[in-house]
Amino acid sequence: MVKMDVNLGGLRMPTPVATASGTFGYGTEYVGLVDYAKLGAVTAKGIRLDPWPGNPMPRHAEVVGGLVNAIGLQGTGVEAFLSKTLPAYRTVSKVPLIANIWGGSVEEYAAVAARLGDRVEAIEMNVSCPNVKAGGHTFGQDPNVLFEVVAAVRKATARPLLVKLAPNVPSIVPYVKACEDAGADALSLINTIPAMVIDIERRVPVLANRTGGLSGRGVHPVAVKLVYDAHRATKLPILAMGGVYEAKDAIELLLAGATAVAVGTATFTDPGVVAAVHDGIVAYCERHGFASVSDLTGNLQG
Amino acid sequence: MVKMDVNLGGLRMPTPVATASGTFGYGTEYVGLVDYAKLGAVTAKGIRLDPWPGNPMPRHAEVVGGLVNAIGLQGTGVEAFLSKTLPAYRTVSKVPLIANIWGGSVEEYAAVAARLGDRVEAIEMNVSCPNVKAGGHTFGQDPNVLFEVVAAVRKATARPLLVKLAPNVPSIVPYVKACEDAGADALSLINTIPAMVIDIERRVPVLANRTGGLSGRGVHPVAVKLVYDAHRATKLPILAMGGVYEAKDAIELLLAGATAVAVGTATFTDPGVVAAVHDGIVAYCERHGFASVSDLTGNLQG
Amino acid sequence: MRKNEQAKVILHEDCGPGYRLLVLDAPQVAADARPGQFVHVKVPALEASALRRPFSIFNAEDGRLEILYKAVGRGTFALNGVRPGETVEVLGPLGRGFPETCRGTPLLVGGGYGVAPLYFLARRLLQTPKLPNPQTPKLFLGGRTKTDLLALDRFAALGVEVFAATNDGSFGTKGFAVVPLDAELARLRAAGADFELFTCGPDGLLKAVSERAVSLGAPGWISVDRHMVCGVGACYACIQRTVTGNARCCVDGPVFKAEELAW
Amino acid sequence: MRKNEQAKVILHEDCGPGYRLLVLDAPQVAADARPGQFVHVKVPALEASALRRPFSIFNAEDGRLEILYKAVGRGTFALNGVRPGETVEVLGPLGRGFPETCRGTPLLVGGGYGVAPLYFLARRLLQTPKLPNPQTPKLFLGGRTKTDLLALDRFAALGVEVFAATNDGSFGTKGFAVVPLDAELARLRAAGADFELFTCGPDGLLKAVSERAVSLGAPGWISVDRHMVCGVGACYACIQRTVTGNARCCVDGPVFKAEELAW
Ligand SMILES: Cc1cc2nc3c(=O)[nH]c(=O)nc-3n(C[C@H](O)[C@H](O)[C@H](O)COP(=O)(O)OP(=O)(O)OC[C@H]3O[C@@H](n4cnc5c(N)ncnc54)[C@H](O)[C@@H]3O)c2cc1C
Ligand SMILES: Cc1cc2nc3c(=O)[nH]c(=O)nc-3n(C[C@H](O)[C@H](O)[C@H](O)COP(=O)(O)OP(=O)(O)OC[C@H]3O[C@@H](n4cnc5c(N)ncnc54)[C@H](O)[C@@H]3O)c2cc1C
Ligand SMILES: Cc1cc2nc3c(=O)[nH]c(=O)nc-3n(C[C@H](O)[C@H](O)[C@H](O)COP(=O)(O)O)c2cc1C
Ligand SMILES: Cc1cc2nc3c(=O)[nH]c(=O)nc-3n(C[C@H](O)[C@H](O)[C@H](O)COP(=O)(O)O)c2cc1C
Ligand code: FES
Ligand code: FES
Repeated sequence: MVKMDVNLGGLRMPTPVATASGTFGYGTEYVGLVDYAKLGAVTAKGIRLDPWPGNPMPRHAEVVGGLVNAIGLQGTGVEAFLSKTLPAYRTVSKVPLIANIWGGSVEEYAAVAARLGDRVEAIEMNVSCPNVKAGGHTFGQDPNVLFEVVAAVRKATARPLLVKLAPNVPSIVPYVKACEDAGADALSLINTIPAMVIDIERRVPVLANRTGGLSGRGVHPVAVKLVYDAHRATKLPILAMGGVYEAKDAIELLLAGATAVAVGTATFTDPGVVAAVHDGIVAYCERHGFASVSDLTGNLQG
Repeated sequence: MVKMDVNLGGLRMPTPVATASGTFGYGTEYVGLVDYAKLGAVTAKGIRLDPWPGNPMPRHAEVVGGLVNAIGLQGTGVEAFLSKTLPAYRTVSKVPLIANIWGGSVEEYAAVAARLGDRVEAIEMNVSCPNVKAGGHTFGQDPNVLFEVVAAVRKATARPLLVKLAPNVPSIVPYVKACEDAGADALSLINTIPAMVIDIERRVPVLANRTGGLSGRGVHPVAVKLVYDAHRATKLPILAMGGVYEAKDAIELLLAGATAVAVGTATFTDPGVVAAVHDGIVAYCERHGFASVSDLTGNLQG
Repeated sequence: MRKNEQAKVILHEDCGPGYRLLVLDAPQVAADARPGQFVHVKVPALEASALRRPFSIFNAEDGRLEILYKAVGRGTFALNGVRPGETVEVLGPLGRGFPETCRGTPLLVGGGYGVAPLYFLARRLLQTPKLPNPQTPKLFLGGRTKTDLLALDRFAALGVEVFAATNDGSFGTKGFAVVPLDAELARLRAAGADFELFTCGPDGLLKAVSERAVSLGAPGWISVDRHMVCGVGACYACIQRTVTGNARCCVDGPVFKAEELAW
Repeated sequence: MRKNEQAKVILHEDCGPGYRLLVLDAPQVAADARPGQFVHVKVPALEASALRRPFSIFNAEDGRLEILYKAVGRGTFALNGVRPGETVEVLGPLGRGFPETCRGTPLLVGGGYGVAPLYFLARRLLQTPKLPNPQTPKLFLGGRTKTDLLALDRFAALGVEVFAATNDGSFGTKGFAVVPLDAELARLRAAGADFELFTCGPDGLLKAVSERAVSLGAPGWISVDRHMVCGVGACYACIQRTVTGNARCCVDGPVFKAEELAW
């Protein structure tokens, strides 16, 4: 019997396998298709204070080895989330829920977190969205801005606080430090990589938003590198995601330094990935004589 | 007849298709396998002042949709390059040669460029290598450092000067501006994306260097996005590379804003890619009624 | 209940240039299938991480699931290579389909492969025992040319009257499917008869039919075709604008009421 | 001249558990092939962007190219599925092979699939008309167990004497190939006879043979197996350390002189 539960900065996960925000709706959509008994946490789709319509269509383009999306954070506002979406989730699942939040200003982030109170098991901040007040740069782009927004949310919530970082940085270390200094409990790595697909026959970007974010199989080696770098720079636990399609991918991320992993894009093609990843981790631990999955975290030789 | 020659910041390329540095040796290795008549430029493997042994083995790992490499810039020094490698290249090819240079200090960059004089048709600076004097950060990581090193090389050479930028930045714009201000003639985009592969059975990184750079099919949408962003920020012409495997990929990069494209990793699997890309661009221009390939540059609708 | 079923290919045959009929042994999915719903298919020949492709249920009968499709891109061309005996993973039935009852004459309007869900609908409408004023459905089918008019024999076998239209006039009326439709609408209105509109096809056709439903005050059931990712409502890729905001085609549709749609 | 040839599969058969023989119709590559050289194979079943895989030329004769390989990973398992009649793209012949002349007795030392280039070498050594002191080669072949000893019949047909060794003692001497080799070396030295060493196999074997060549002052030709990317000297992925620095296995090797190698 491998001990599969992990502690992700105060969030008790029964297994180290979560779903990634934006790829699992609000947690009810895959009921009957995904084995919830194998899940350690569900991360809900991003919400802000008010409902948000998202981008025009088309919102996605398939590329070899992945997906480029510009959904544009369509989502229910926090009130509808608390009154409808969340209760609906609780009726179908006992799995801890991580709310993924975003906003156009530091104040909005804090307000959403405060409003959620203790109704969710943890809060994940998506800082890869434009800071409306600061001229459109994303919050996650500048370590100082990142510190500010994380510190504000930290004050607004007592729940375990995860910060989800963007992969397109020269070094992840200053961002990790900013999160640490601002009182985050854990890191989520990685968000999608900025990308673009052009329809050469019509000579237009395929996505209505022109650019989007790359996820899926192809980003996996990039995720492993960033988790490795982040883990060496901090004691904060890491929820790792990016191209997890099979147990091997998840185990790489754990060995690189993650405490838990999330499955995202892979579920679209195969809802069975969550269970296969879970079972594959158990089998790996048994085969290699690890009593607990947390023994894998950062456990590289030499 | 489509006019295929382009002017890349003073470098006259007979076709818009080049080879990417590090994937085509010093230009002689693929003779007989690649159709040189379809090439607009050959970019040689990186050189510095002295010979450099590169990293220990293993130096590569195959991943789905790409390759992670940590060759570590093994290369002949500039003297051997001038006395042996370059003359050997001239005996087999009339295609313009771009020397790819790097160094451990600003002074070394300038010295290599000065030593090359007018023996090569252009110089491409690889700024994704550690700045020994400035504590190991890469030159390309900080726009100020980038400005400094580009300005120094600019003073040292009268040849067309390309700066090759790293993709892992929150925004390419400050780096583009630094190159512009420092007097670069063109940009090369993109270098590999930092990545890592772990052998989960042995629990070690596959690469002796632990981490490496991701190239190949999977990075293509990331390259398109960065070329698009860079082109909107500058009038400098762009040599674009990153996952070009077929004409469609090259045309995407041209439409995103590139003046020319380079084929890298694809040649390893199929040396015929260069010719197929060239011919495919010609066919596309004919089909869409473009008299010149330069009409494609940045030519998106709306 | 929707299922992710490993379905064996029973038959895979051409039905006109570019079109193919795929018959699967998929008892679980077929059992609950309703007209207008779709299945999300993992194309075996694509790389394992490629997205699924959605297809209307053309027919579901005796544990068999039929799909009628057109090869238009990477996924459908790859699907062409699947052989009888091989296994295809199908997730379904998904989405909200057509109602299976109708007040008055069911007028089915299809374009190209949009005919697919209409055949299954016609069958069900004819089977429903307690239809008020039961009427045999009529089909108004459009296509570019004769060979784009699919499954005519299958409709004939049901006794459904078909009004065909082709852009090039190679079969039926020359023009769009709305040409014969408008004639029928005029006739029904003159007679004061009830009818409902059910449609699937390209956006232009859907708009034309929606306009008619709304302006004539008749129920209009519009099946919208949007590129999908998850197929289950989780990703928000497949948006259709409606009067109440952005809806997801895969779970809020693919069938919408005409008056709900905002184009 | 090396070529990138579309080669039709003539035969693809098992030769012991895990090992297979692939025979290709590749007249251009076969024409110039020399023993110890290799071909870089595009495995058709892998995705189009997958890297090639290098294999020694086991034999080249009458326009046919033979490869003897072991399935160890993604590429070789995928190669297993290639059927006669299908086409495989082979780039070659590549690299520097063995010399085709030998002073004294050629002693061939192989481990596992490392035997592959030695068969072609043995054939050529026997064919070379003006060998000084021509001698029939002797083969010292090691493997984990009996079924890892490949192509014994082919060597027998050439009249090559084989000294086998297996780790488990299931065939020949129990132990490594160097056990029978050392006995032969002692015999030859006692007789004052000339010999040269030619070897291919795992690094441990190569080191052992190199050491013997260097210490005995006899020519040692060592074929090194390094993971490759380009196969033509362009990428610097396939490094072997030598006394003069980092060499590329694919163009500076795969065969190196024993005294050049730095392990
Ligand atoms: C509910 C539903 C039911 C369907 N039923 C049927 C059916 O019964 N029969 C049938 O033949 N087809 C049906 N389709 C359409 C079918 O799903 C598509 O034809 C198929 O997915 C195309 O896949 P492909 O890989 O061959 O083409 P792709 O390569 O994916 O592209 C096909 C075309 O769509 C364009 N395209 C690709 N991605 C996007 C995007 N994100 N946004 C906009 N355009 C894009 C491409 O440029 C190309 O022109 C249905 C679709 C839906 C949503
Ligand atoms: C010159 C030469 C001649 C050869 N001749 C033969 C021959 O005649 N017959 C034959 O059977 N084989 C031969 N090989 C070996 C053959 O090329 C490999 O077995 C094959 O490439 C394995 O491919 P794969 O996809 O099956 O395995 P892979 O999945 O690539 O891996 C095979 C093994 O190598 C490891 N590996 C993968 N990548 C690397 C890397 N970058 N660095 C270090 N280890 C790595 C893996 O972990 C695994 O253990 C030769 C190799 C060379 C260089
Ligand atoms: C369609 C889609 C929507 C996403 N929406 C969000 C989101 O709302 N908030 C967020 O933090 N990340 C979002 N992501 C990013 C994922 O959570 C995840 O970080 C990323 O896709 C990498 O993991 P993967 O390769 O397994 O998908 C989204 C990804 C996809 C593909
Ligand atoms: C094996 C290998 C070696 C490389 N060496 C260099 C180098 O020496 N200098 C450099 O600027 N870029 C180097 N690159 C980066 C490529 O020139 C190119 O920017 C990158 O691979 C993206 O293009 P691709 O996807 O077509 O390969 C190397 C890439 C590979 C795969
Ligand atoms: S396809 Fe994912 S929500 Fe509809
Ligand atoms: S494999 Fe590229 S240099 Fe040898």
